[in-house]
Amino acid sequence: MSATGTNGIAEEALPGEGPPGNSATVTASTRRRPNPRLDQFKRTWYFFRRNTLAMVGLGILVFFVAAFVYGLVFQGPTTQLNLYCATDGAPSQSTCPAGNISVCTYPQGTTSPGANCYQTPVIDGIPYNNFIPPTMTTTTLGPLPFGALIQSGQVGTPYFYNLYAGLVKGTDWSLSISVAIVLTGAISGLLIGVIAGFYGGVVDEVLMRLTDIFLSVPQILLVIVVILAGQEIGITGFDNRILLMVGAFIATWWPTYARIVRGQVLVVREQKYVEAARASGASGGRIVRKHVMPNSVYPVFVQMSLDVGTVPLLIAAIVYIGFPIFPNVLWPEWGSIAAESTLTLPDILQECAILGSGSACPFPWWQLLFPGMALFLFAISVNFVADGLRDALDPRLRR
Amino acid sequence: MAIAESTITTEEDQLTGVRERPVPTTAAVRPAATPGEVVLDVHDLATYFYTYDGVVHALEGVSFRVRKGETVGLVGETGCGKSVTAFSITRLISDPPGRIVHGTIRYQGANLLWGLDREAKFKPIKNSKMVKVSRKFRRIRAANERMRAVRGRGISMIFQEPQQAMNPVFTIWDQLGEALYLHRGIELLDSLLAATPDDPEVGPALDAFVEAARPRNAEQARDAARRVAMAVQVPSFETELLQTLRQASVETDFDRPRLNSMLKRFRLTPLQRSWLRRERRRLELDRETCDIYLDEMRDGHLHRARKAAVRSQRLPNSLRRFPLRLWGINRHVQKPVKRELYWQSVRLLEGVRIANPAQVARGYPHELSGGMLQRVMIAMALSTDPPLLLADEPTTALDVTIQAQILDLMNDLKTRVGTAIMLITHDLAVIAEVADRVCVMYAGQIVENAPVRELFEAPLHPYTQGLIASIPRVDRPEKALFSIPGSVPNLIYPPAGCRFHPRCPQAMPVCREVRPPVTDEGNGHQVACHLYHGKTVEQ
Amino acid sequence: MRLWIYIVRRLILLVPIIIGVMTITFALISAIPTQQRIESYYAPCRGHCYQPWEQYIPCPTNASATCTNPLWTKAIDQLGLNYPVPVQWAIYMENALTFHWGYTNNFSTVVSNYPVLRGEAVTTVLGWFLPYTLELAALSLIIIMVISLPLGNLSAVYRNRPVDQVSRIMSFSGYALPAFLLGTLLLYATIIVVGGPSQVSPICKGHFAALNDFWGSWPPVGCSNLYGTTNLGLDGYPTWLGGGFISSPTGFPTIDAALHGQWALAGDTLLRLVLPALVIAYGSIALLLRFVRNSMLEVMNLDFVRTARAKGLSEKVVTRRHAGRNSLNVTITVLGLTFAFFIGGFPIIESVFNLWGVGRLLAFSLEGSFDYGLIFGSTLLFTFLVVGANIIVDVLYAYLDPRVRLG
Amino acid sequence: MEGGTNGSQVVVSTYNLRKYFPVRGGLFSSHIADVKAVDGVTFDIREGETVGLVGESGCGKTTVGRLMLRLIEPSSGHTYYRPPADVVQKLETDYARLRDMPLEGDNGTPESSPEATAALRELDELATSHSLYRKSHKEMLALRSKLQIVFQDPFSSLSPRMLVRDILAEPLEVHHIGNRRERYQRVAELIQQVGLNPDHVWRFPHEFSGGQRQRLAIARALALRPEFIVLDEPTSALDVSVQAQILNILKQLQGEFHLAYLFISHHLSVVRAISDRVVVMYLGKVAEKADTHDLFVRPLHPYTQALLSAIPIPDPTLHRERIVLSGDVPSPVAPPPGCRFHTRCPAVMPVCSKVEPPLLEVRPRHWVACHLYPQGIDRASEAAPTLAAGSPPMLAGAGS
Repeated sequence: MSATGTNGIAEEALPGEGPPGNSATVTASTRRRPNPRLDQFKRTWYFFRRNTLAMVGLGILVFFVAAFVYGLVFQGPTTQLNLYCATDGAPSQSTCPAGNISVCTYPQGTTSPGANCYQTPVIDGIPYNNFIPPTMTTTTLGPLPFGALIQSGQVGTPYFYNLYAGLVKGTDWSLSISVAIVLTGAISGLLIGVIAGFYGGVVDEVLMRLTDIFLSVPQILLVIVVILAGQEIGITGFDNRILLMVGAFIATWWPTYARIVRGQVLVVREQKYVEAARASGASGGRIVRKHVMPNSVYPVFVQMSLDVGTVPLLIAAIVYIGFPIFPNVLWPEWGSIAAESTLTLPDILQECAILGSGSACPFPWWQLLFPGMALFLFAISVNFVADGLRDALDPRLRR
Repeated sequence: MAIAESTITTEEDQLTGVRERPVPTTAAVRPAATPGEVVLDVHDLATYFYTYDGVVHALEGVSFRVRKGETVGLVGETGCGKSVTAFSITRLISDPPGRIVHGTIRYQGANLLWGLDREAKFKPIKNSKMVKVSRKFRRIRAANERMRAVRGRGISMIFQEPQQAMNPVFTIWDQLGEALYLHRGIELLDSLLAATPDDPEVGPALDAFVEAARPRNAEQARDAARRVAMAVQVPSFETELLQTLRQASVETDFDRPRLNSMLKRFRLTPLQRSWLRRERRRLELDRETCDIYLDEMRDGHLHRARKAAVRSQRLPNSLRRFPLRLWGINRHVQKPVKRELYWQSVRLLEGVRIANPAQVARGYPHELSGGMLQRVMIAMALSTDPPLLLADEPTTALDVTIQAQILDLMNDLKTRVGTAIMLITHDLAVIAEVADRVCVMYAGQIVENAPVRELFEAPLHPYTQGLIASIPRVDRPEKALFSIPGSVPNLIYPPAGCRFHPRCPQAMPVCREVRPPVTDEGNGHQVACHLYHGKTVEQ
Repeated sequence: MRLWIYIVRRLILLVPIIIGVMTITFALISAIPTQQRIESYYAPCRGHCYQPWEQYIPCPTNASATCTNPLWTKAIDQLGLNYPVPVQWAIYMENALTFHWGYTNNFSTVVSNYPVLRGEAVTTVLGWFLPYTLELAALSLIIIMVISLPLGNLSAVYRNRPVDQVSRIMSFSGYALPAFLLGTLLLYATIIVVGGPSQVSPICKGHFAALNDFWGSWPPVGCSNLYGTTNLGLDGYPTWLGGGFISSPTGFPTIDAALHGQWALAGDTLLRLVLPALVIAYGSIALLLRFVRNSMLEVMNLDFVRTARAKGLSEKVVTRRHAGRNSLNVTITVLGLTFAFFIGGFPIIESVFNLWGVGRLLAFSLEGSFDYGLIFGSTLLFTFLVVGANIIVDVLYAYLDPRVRLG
Repeated sequence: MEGGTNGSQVVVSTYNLRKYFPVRGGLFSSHIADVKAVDGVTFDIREGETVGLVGESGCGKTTVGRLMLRLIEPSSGHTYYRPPADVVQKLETDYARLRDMPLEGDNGTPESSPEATAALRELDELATSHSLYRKSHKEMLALRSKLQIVFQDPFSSLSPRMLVRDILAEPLEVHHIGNRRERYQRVAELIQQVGLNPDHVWRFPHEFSGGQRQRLAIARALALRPEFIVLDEPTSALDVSVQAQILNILKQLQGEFHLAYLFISHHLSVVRAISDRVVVMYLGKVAEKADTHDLFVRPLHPYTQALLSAIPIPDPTLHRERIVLSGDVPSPVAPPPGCRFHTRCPAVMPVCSKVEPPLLEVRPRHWVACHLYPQGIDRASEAAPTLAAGSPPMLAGAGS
């Protein structure tokens, strides 16, 4: 009895050099396969591995995860940004009082560093420093890449911090926020989609209208308005605001998943194996658990991995519009940093134009490049991975 | 009545609802396979699919011939390469992953696989079964373009599932008319340009038609309509008149003014006339191009100068057509063509015995049943009187009663049009009913090739024997069904030697190593099996 | 005939969606403190009313129960704030559906920057700003269709060949590149081409003031329109929407300019729209490209395409007429589904390029002290736009696919 | 009722089964019509017997199979699993009584005469105590182990993400039979019964060919040791050589476990090879019902005759005249009035379009629903006196 496919063309089999799993040589073998699911995984991994872009994406993603862990472990979740004293010489922290977050400024036009450190009030664990007089220009750029001053900040508020540290910290915030949003959204969407698709009828009708409603409101607007309303009914304080934002995002996020899952469930529900399970007396819950869910969950994985990259971009967009999601414009979240940098750039250019009067005004490219790179690389790597995942999971797309 | 008597009679001689009787004159029923002109000669055809899992050897050394007016059946199990053969002949294999690797396909002297070697390079990947294929897409595109000269006008195809084979967003007449215009466009435009709606004979003929139509005398109306059409010099006008008559619910709304308004479509405006002339030029150039392609495939070299000459005329013509294609004008100028196409499509549908063709033609594919759509497909395939028709499982998706209708129709059309048919099916019984000659395929190879009676009376190859034995018969009770053990091999790793040997009850050691040559066993019976030692047929 | 039944059915299905969307907005608005709501939803006089608002809102928010100011109680009464929630909902629905969306807030940043907006009905204000957004949307939709359809088809036809790689890069980068970043980059590129920052007028100060002299407001009169106060036309229209003309017949800047025979101006306006439209289209193109490509690949594998080839049609006709028409259906559907995403990009792009559309207005209303009337008004407007787009998509889809129309 | 083979016991019997699927449409997707998929089907299946159910696509044969397992609920009618002999007796007399009563309306509901009401009440009582469709969820669960199904498409009938082992063990798990180890032992046993290697339990379904998958589906159906299996076109997706393998396995298993089969197929030749009795359906109604040999040798209904003659025979020397039916099967939404076959029937008579022919036993153990056979016509002859005086009941005037 040979284990071959239905027709020679669609058959997938190859020992050794080919994908692991169903191989033509297994035909007469008596070899026991203790873990076929591992074989399935290996098979998926085999196809994933062949996809160069997906592997590149995975590499970048691994880097981000490493940064995430680094930010978590070495700086600790509550550690504030490393705010260095900025002088036009080498950066040093020695001039700042230890333990305090402080910003140094020096009078405009002076050649020697004044080394005046102003204490910064810390509210809610966030340094506020808007009272410091606007006297700084952005001229200092240390050596790259690490341990140096990559500065970000508004001219109007001479607020400097180490961009590198900010981005590392931002990995923590961005990743955890987007994973939280996507995970919760996907789970609730999955549940709702399964319920709607499997039970059909009025339940389906009501749930689908609900998803339509939420899909009709532009995502960004809904998030803004929800946060706004939440603020007004007294959800203030930093943690609550973040929670509110996550909640608002989830409210806009589940419909996509519900739709995908419902579509899948509608297909799976009609499959004969579901009917066979019903014929042998399986209950609705069992069918959902054992047959419907496993067979409709893969597109959700793909969509999830796509969306994880999108959340920081959306947050960035909201910050960019000028809506204060985070208590401070310089909150170390990638989107925030990126948006802020693009917002401040015109002013810097303006300042240069006024003050420099034709003299060299260094274009602060790092402000744009690094946060932008972080956002872009993360989103695109996640996209690569999602694409590779889709190809590896869906045999129809392989050729 | 005669048929009725022989079909259903009293209980005594009523057996299985089928009346068995020795065939008195086979030749009368079915033209004998007299060696006629070879329409299609396939020689040593091999088609592989280059998948991520390895190279699927879908076809390996397939050779056969189709003669004029002959029906050749290609039969075999799922995945044996029947359809791949058909698609290889018209070069419709999806590429990638599929590729014809070698072989020749001669269609009326033209080698359809000309230039195949230069289309791709194959490089085996070390330590694996994989092969790296570097395709020269420009050459493949050129080859596909050349195939236009053959597809449709030379070799037509019918597909397995008519519901899927028709474009869901276009009407039936749209799709029928498309094929018609492509291959018969020049004639159509000519007849439109030469139409004589104001001929003195038209008036009296119309009067005669109205006379015949009022009492709804079908015979007379048909004659009268034919006379009108002859007077107008557009054959499709007959269909238009008769179909309109059919649909006219009230007798009174079918009068001279209405008929005159129907004639309006032949009174062309100058713009329409110039459009028709320019379209005609375009189609002429297109036909010329196809002729050049055929010549290229026949002669085995490019006709660069001729093609350049055609190309140089194409641009000016399309520039001249351009203003007429602008939005607003295009509808006006194309109107006569569209209406003519519609009525010619209706005419074609009439030819495949569709009950209300005028209405069906306006419908969309999803509104028709499978049987109806298969008729439409047949009408489409035969609209250009092609010398060869490839029917890829034309009745598999249909019910038996509908299958009987379709097979009837195909037989009928074959005798009427004289088209050679290559019928691909997995159903030996269908083959027995309609084919003159049968090729039995197994795992990408033709194992037996014989006239149909020869094959069923004395099958030689063990596979054919098993296949015939395993068919449950409706006409006699079954003792026990025979089955061939095992299943079709994986064509990535086809068995060495004879591909059937792992399942063959009579397998010998030699079968495992040597691919059996095709031998001639007399009576036009060829077989590829080590059991037989006839004269080896040159492959 | 059946097309109409289909359309009417779709319209009926939209009713619960519209009600649902407005219920969401109502729930969110209910969270707004009474004082702000009154400021947003109650105006003693219409038009350009410069009366000080303090006149009728002397009562503090938390003391509303004992407030005896007749204006205050009148306002509460008109908003139905002392009724139970369902009645409030009904009043809100009635107001929303009859386009009584409230008035601009006197104290919001946007109004203090643009006194012309003071005390104006939200619908009127949105009406001033909407045409510009619509022009931008139309242009970017055209760009989306013009780029994604042919490119998607090409990348399916020439799979894994250079065209496909380009489209893949485009689509991946479109996913990953936030619009504001791309917009900013393009702006700088323009500055480098048009002129460096040293040429920027120093008077312009504020949001993107530095770039104002090219991408700034319309007509190009420096930056004074930005945080300035003198941008009122004679007939009450802001100058950037019709200034310089006696009348603004349609409200669409390009069309108005053309109607007045100012072809150069119309061209100039259109030119300014091209770059923002490109940026806004980019994200949607990224989404659509993959869908078009995949649906095209799927369609190209269908049997009817093979039939078309077997007929002897040339590859061009097969891909354009047979496959293209079928993949167009998918494209239209996806476009409808992602229209909310598309619309959501407007506030950002209009902010980046300093364009005066509804999105920019929304962004301004979110600055400093919020203008709730404008925020909720534009949210409602955007939602209605999405719903309207979905209707159009449904009709188009039914028109393009007879299976939907007749089935 | 039909006489049993060797007087063995009835396993499953259906009475007057109907299933109407609603068609929704119009502006408010209101209920505008019914697809009369199954419209009054009555037959029974005995121990160790195979009943073939044939008909063209869309005639409702699959729906009958699903109804008999209560995978869908019927619109009316009942199915009895192992009805006691006295119940069968009562059922038959009641249905016979109802049949003889004058009909009201076109769906065959008897007039409300006291006699009819009494019969109906008794039928209802019988149904309440015995019908499959009146069983509670719990009772049904127990019954499910006795009634199983094998589907047509071996590619969608096995969950692609489950191991063969888990697929086969699932019915056991649902019924809480044995512990994990015992279940897997049973799986190993099952897989050998259908001629597969015990190693195969470690694979996913996609690693098997069509024939092998169908074997797996059969093994799954066998897991609970059923008494009755619905075989819903089990071989129509397979090649002929493999088809024979499956048919032989089915026959062998039937002998081994004394199974009763309902073999649904559109393929008359396969049905002839495997069935003991055959039911021919057309548009939701039974056209003819007879022992296999009888039906194939002496088909009575014109539809059966046409169906038989349309089947190509793999013998080129055999020449025969076909009855080629014109046109398509009418839509089950609006089936033709009277005899449903009259639109395509070569022997159509005026009465056919008016009166629906009852299914009558015109020969011993041979039921036909056709006006051509007047020995079955009692009430119909009164309705159409022309028929009684008219042409003989041959297919006079039958054109091709």
